[in-house]
This record gives sequence, structure tokens and C-alpha cells, in this order.
Amino acid sequence: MTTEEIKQSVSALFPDVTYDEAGEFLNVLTDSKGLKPLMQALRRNSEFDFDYLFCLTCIDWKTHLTMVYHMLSKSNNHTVVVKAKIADVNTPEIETVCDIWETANFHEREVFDLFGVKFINHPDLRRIFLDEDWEGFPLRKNYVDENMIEI
Amino acid sequence: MKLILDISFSSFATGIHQWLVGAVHSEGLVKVIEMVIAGLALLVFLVPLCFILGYMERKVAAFIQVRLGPNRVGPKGTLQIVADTIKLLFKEGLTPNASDKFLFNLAPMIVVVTSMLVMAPIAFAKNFQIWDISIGVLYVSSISSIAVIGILMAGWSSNNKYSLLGAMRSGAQIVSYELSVGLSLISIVILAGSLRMSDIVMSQENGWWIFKGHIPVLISFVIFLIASTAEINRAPFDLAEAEQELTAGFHTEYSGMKFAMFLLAEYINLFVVSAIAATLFLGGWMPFHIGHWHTFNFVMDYIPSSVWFLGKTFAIIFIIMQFRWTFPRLRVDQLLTLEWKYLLPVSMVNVILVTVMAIMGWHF
Amino acid sequence: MFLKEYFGSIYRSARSLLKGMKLTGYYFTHPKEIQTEEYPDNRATLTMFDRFKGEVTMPHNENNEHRCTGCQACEIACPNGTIKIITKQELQPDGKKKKAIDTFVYHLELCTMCNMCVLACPSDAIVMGQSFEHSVYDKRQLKKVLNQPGSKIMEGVE
Amino acid sequence: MSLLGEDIVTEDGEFVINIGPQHPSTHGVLHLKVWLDGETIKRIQPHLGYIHRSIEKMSESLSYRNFIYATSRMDYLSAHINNQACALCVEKGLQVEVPERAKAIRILMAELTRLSSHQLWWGCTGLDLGAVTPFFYAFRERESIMAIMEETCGARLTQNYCVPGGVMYDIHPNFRNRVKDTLKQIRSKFNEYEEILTGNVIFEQRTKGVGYISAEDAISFGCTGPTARGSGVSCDVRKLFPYDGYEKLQFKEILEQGGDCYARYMVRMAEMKQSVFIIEQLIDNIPEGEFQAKTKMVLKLPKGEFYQRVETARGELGVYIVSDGAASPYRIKYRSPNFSNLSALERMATGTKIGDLVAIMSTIDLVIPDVDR
Repeated sequence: MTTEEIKQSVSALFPDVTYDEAGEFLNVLTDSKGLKPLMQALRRNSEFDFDYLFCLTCIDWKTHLTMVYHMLSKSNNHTVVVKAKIADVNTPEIETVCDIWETANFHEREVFDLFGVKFINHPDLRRIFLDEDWEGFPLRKNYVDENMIEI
Repeated sequence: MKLILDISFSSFATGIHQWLVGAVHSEGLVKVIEMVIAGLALLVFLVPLCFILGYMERKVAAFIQVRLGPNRVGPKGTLQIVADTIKLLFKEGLTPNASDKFLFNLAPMIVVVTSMLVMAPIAFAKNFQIWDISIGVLYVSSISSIAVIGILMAGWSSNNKYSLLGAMRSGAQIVSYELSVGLSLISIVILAGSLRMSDIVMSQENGWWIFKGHIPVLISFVIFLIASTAEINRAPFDLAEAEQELTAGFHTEYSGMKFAMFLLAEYINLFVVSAIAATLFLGGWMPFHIGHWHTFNFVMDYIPSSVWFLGKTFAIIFIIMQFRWTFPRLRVDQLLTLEWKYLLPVSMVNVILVTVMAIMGWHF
Repeated sequence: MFLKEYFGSIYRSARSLLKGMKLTGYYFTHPKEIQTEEYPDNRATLTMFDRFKGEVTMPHNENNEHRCTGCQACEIACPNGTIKIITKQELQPDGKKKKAIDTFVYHLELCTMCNMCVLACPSDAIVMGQSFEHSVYDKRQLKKVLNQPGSKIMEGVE
Repeated sequence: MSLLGEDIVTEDGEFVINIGPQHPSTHGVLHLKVWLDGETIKRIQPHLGYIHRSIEKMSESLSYRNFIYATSRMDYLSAHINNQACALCVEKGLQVEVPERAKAIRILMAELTRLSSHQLWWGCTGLDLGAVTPFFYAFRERESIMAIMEETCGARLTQNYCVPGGVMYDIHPNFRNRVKDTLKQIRSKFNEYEEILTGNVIFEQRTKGVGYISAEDAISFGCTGPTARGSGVSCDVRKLFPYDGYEKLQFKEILEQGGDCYARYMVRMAEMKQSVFIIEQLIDNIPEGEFQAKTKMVLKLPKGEFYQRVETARGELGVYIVSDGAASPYRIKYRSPNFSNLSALERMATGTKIGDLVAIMSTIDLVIPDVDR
């Protein structure tokens, strides 16, 4: 499918989403509420069939957090990026996608560990790299650590 | 020269015996003293033997692996193993807090003692044997299976999960491979008609069993090599230790001298197994003779019998070492598959073949 | 049929194992194939490749002169803060003051040999040295001063 | 999670062992908590982070020239390819045209890296399965590749040879001859690899049918590289999304349908030959010209997001740079192949024996610093 076709098909199902085509891939912008049905549709609908979630990460924009999902369809060979805005910086929450893609399990734990985003319904949401008793979320822009040295 | 050397072994022993009888006047005491002397002689023999085997293992491994091996301590690295022994002697022998301390300390002793006991009926040279027991082969196979108790003890008492797994593997392994070892030994017993080691050697006066016994004996030789490699827990059957899976298996918690004893036992076992293979299949100390080549046979006779014995033994040791440095390790279920589905049926059929051969007198 | 398969599998297994033993046997009997070098013994003949990045050095000529102007480009280029340059104002013969290095501190223990400082240097004052035997008992010994005592900047280097 | 004071068997009759963080088979500081039933694995839980250095956070404070060196420390066995990925991503942002010569040199180095990485993997696989000798044979060939690296890049492992716009310096005059000698040596040794490990019956028994993962699962778990190609998933980035002129080269994407350890093993063995083939095509055809494009002293990426993927020796490495127009990245994410491959470990190893776990780990070819980053 071409970018335009994807846009049309997605808009038919989810009229609320917006698009950003500045970068390399088509970006589908949504919010934390609308993420889960969108992702389910992108995976399950055979016209999309995004079966390979190759990158899952988060960006801290200070005012809000953005979850970024890079997806590829092995069969249709098209790529899309879904961005979900999480407005609440202090207690960020979003629905998990690890029942759709198994790889999301580890990647969401990583995001939880480093950004503090809580994934609702995640089966095993623990810190993955840092200690259980670590304070703060290191990749957040407001994270301070007295051991950090500025070079 | 050969005559002198061979006579000297037996006459040396008889000389000591007569001198003791004259000096002590008590038959019981003479026996005790003789046993102590034999035991000490064995110990004195074992230490350099283990040094040699340790050095040999390292050099064989190194040459196979395109490297040089030990070459720093002593000429050509020969003293490296001495240095390692001294290091092990001075290291602290840790005993884990939660372990069963009595069994933990006992286990290495049991392993070493059993492997030493098996040395008793081996004929090192003509007329040179510690104990020519009439049930030699039976003795060997029964004593060697005690070692598994030591290993199980070590694994259990360490209170370590890796050790326990290693010990359990070792138990399953040794118990099953006993059978094949026993059956392949039986085929020679059938042919030689005796369990006594010296009789078995003498029965090979006109040719070693591996040549006389046609293919069945060759098969049982191969089975013996494989099964005994498994029984002494050497790679590719070193599941009890399995470094990459269980760190060090049953001796994970051992250090210092106690660890050194397991190492010692491993090398003694290696020697014993090879010596038994050499005795049963390759004629022990019997020189190599070819039919009617009298000159050739005469020359062969001039090589001392102890050299023949040690030469054969070390050839087999080399093969077992080469196994270790060539093959990947088997998995635990494959190990048992190999025994129960391949080695055991084959050796059972083989025993029947050998029996038929012995009854019909088809061997040379 | 079953027996044929059974013995066939034994034959194939034995063959594959013997192949492996043949290879190891070959190497055992051909000590010429041995690859290892006896390192501390061959120190005299051991030469590193000319591009080998062992440590940062500052070459001095026979008059104890270096080429460092103290511009601190390397300090900025270094990702780990390996280099610290302490500058001073030196009085020129013509009466003008000029910036020059006092000490060029190089923390070998922080260095990742990424070559960024050498690329950044506008006057080619520092190069990568080939020495690789850096191990010492005290990590403080790894802090080095690269400009030799009493050294001066070379004539004509700006 | 207390490791001390637990009974050997828990109240539920579970026998739990901790493989790692220090363990001969984990190739680093991976910690696996394994629930056992006898020798059979019931469940595996990886505990990560023993070597987490937060390279992503570090990169946020480094300039676009300087952050590249840190990626050598992620997947240290394909350090050059990691550097290449970063350089490509920065170039994508800067829209710099890399000279043909630099591209060719990069591919040559990348394939040499892949070759050396696969060789180390081959040796380690043998080692993990109990055959120690292949390890030394593998290192013998690897050593000559290391010499090439050392001569041209100045370092053996963490080369830092890629810079935005090209490579750091031109190839060494001796490079061509040395590569040709090495390739000749490696080609002559492939049959030794077959003899000592591939054809060995014990090895076949240990790997065939072990650690199966289906193609669907492999995609779902995000497996890439030989791990996925062993299950028949076409995922070679060099073919699907060519970079640095891979599209001009002749090579095959190796696919095996087995999905087990043996299939993954065979994929890597065949990939070694493909790498040799690629290098042979290029070595006499390195274009003349500049080895580095002219770039500004201080690099500044325009505001936006840039994603670049490359095929490392272990799979697809993605570099995702979010730029706010400053001289250092606002956010950088490395999508490391090992992290996703490791997540599939539980699926592969459940129901197998401990010995199989070792085989599976070695055929996934884990590099722990790349998992932890």
C-alpha cells in the first residue's frame, strides 16, 4: 500500500488521527486513549498486516511524553510510525501492546524502566536494566543524579 | 637386558619377602609390612604418573589446538604441573557453610581411594603385579563402580544446585555405562577362560586378543573405549562436570587440595582404564610378535615388558585425550540413548558372537 | 530394513567422528601449524602497525620543542574528558603576550583511543603512539603530562 | 529476589537455578533464572542490566561526531557496523553524499567485521557444546582479519573508523594484499569447519530440532538476523533496505526453514561464505576518489526524526535520532538486535534440557553489552 492508501484506510476506521509526513515514514499521531484500537487494527486487518514491530520507544518532550512505534509489514512491505501522546508527565499511563506483538514485552519494560511510563495490562512490568529500588527515570530530561558529571 | 629387567622385578619382590621373613619372623607382620610397602610404592608411582598425565594432557590439547601449551616453568614447561600442584596445596580448602561437612570432606577421599584400589590387579610388567587376584576383572569392574558414590556424595553434600545436577547426571551415566564395560570385558574373559589378569596376559602369548579375536573383539574394544571414557567422566561424556552448563558440576564447591584430589582421581582413572584396555585387548606387557618372523620377534623381546605395557597404555590414553579435544559434549538424554540403544544391544550380540567363536575355537 | 537403518546410522556417525579425529590428529602431528606468539620473549622483534592507536603522544624534536599552541581543540573534541590543557601567557621577545601551554594533561585511564583529538588538532601537535603496555599497579600513574619539562613551541607554528 | 537462604527445591516443588551473571556459557553478564523439572526447563526469566551503561543517555550530551565511538561498545563484535549505522543516520540528517570510495571501504570493513564476528561465534558455539578445539581454529582465522583492522583502522575491536561523511582515513597501502591473503586462508579452512563441527554426529544431535521457533513467532518477537532467517523469515536489511551501495553487489540472502539451532547454525556458516564473496567482488574494484565528504566542523542536524537500519552480524540495528536542531541529539534510541532476539529465548528453550539452553543461547549469538546498552 502506498502512504496515501494507508492514510485513507486508517482515516476510514479512526477519523480522529492526524498525520505527519515530514520524515522518512508516515507518522500516524494519536493519543494514549486511542492507541490500543488503532494498533489492533493495524496488526489484525489484512490490508495493513503490520506484523513486525521493529522499534518501540518513548521521547520526553518535557511538556508531554510521546510513545513511538515503528512497524513494518513483512507481507505488504510498508512501514508506518504510530505516535501516541501522553499528556500526563507525572503519572504517564498507556495501554500495553505486548498482546499484539511479543517483542513489545521487553521493549515496554525498557520504556517503563527508563521513562517511567506505566503500561496497563502488561503481564510483567518490572524494571529491566536498573535495580528495583532505583529512584527516578534516567532518560527523562528532568532526571538528576549527583554522580553525573558534565564534560 | 630384557631378561635382567624382568627378573629383577620379581627377584626384587622375592628378595624383600625373604629378607622380611628372616628379619621379622612373623608371617602376619610380614604381610602387613609388604602391603604398606606396596601401597607406598603405588603412591610414589602415582604422583609422577599424574604429573606426566597432566603435562601430556596440556601438551596434547595445545598441539591439537594450534598453540604451544605450557612452556614457562621448567624446561619445555615440564614443571608447570608441579607449580600448579604447589599452588593447589597452599590454597584454602573452602567448605561451604550450608554443606554436609563430613560427607563433603569424605567425598574426594572416596573418589581417590577407589581409583587407587583398581590399580591393584594391573600387571605393570612381567611378574610385577601388586595383587594377582583370581577374580581380577570382576574386581576391577566392581571397585570402579564405587567411585559414583563419591561423586554423588560430593554433589549432594555441597548443597549447590549445579553440583546436585552434576551428581545426578553422573549417577545415571556410570550406572548405565557399567553394563557395556562389563559386557566388553566379559568377551575377553570368555576367550581367555579366566578372570585372573596374569592368565589373560599369558593367553595372549601367541598374539594379542585384538588380532586373534577377529571383528567381535575389535567391536568390544571400541565399546570398551567409549563406555570407559563415559565411566571416568571424560569429554565427550563429561556431563557431570559440563563446564558450559553446570560450571563445574559436582566439584563446583571444591577448592584447594580437595579439588586437587578430584583431579588426581581423574588422571588415575584415565590411567587405570587405559591400562585395563591395554591388558585385556593389547596383551598387557606382552611384546608385539609377528608369526614366524623370528628375528623381528627376538628384537621385540629385547624391549622391556614394562615399556611395552606403558607404551600401550599411553597410546590408549592419547586416544582418549584426543576424544576429549575433538568432540562436542552429548546431552544427557543422548548419552543414555547411546548406551541403551546402541552400545548395550551391540555388546550383547557381540558377547554371543564371542561365545560362539570361543566354543568353536575359531580364534587363533 | 530397520537393521539397515540402524547400522547405517552407526556407520555414518563413526565416519563423522573419525573425520574430526583425523583433523585434530593432523594438527597434533604438524607442530608447524602452531599459531601462538611467545609474547614477552618476542618483544625485541615485535612491531605494531604504524596506525595502531596505543596512546596519545606529543612528539618533541631534538631541541625539546613541540607543536602545541594550546588551542584546546582536542579538549573539546574528546568525548570523555581525557585531555585537560592548562595554558599560560608567555612573554614573547617582542614584548607581546602569547597563549602557550603550561601542562598538557592526558588521562590514559579515560581514553578510548577514538582518534578524535588527533583529527581535531590544527597543528598536528599530537599523534597516536604505538605503545600498548600500559598496565600499572596504581591508576594515578596513568595520568600523564605530554609536554616535556622545559619544552617550547616550535618556531613558525601558529 | 533473594538468592540466598532459599531451599534447593521451593515449596511448590520448583527447582530454580540461576545461570549467570558469571557463567561460562552466557558470554558475558547475562543472568537467567531457570525453573527446572529435573533437567527440563519449565520457565526462563532473563535478568538484564548488569552491564547497562545508558549509552543512549550519554549520547544526548555528545556531539554528532563524538557519540559514534560509544556505539562500538554496544555490539563490540560488529563495532564497525554499529559505527556505520550511526554515521549513516547522521548523514541522512545532514543530507551529505558519501563518496563512492568511502562506501566501498565501509562495506569491505563491514563484511570483514561480519566474517570475524561469525568466526568468533562459530568457535564459541563449539565451546558451548563442549568442543574446545574449534574455538582456537576460529581464532586463528579471526586473527588475520584483526590484523587487517589493526593495520587500516588502528584498532582491533573498537575501530571507530566511520565518521559522518565517510571513513576516518584512507585504507592502508597494504590493505588489498592482506585481505586477499586472508580470504585465501579462510576459504581453505571452511572444509575444516565442516569436518570438526558441522558434520559431527554429536553436534547434529545436539542442534537438530532443538530450540525451535516458528516464522510467525520470530517476527512477533522481533527476531532479526540469522536467528530469524533460520526460521525462514526474510529480514536481511542489506537486501530489503540497501545502504552504502549493497544494492550494486551480488550476494544471496541465506534462508533456512528449520527454525532450530541447526538451521541458525547453517545460516551463519553460509553467511560467512557470502561475506567472503562480497569482499571478493569489491576488493579489486574500490573506486578512486575521496574517502570522506566535506562536512562542517560542528554538525547540526535539522529538526526532525531520522531512522537508519543496518544489518549487523546479529540482526537489524536501528538508530533512531530525534533532533531539535542542536549540536547533539535530543533523543537517540538504538534498536539493538540482541535485545529482541533474547526475548525469544524463553519461547525457544521452554521444554528443552539445560544442555539445549546452552546450544540455543550460542546459536542466537548473544552479545550482552548490546542487550543492555
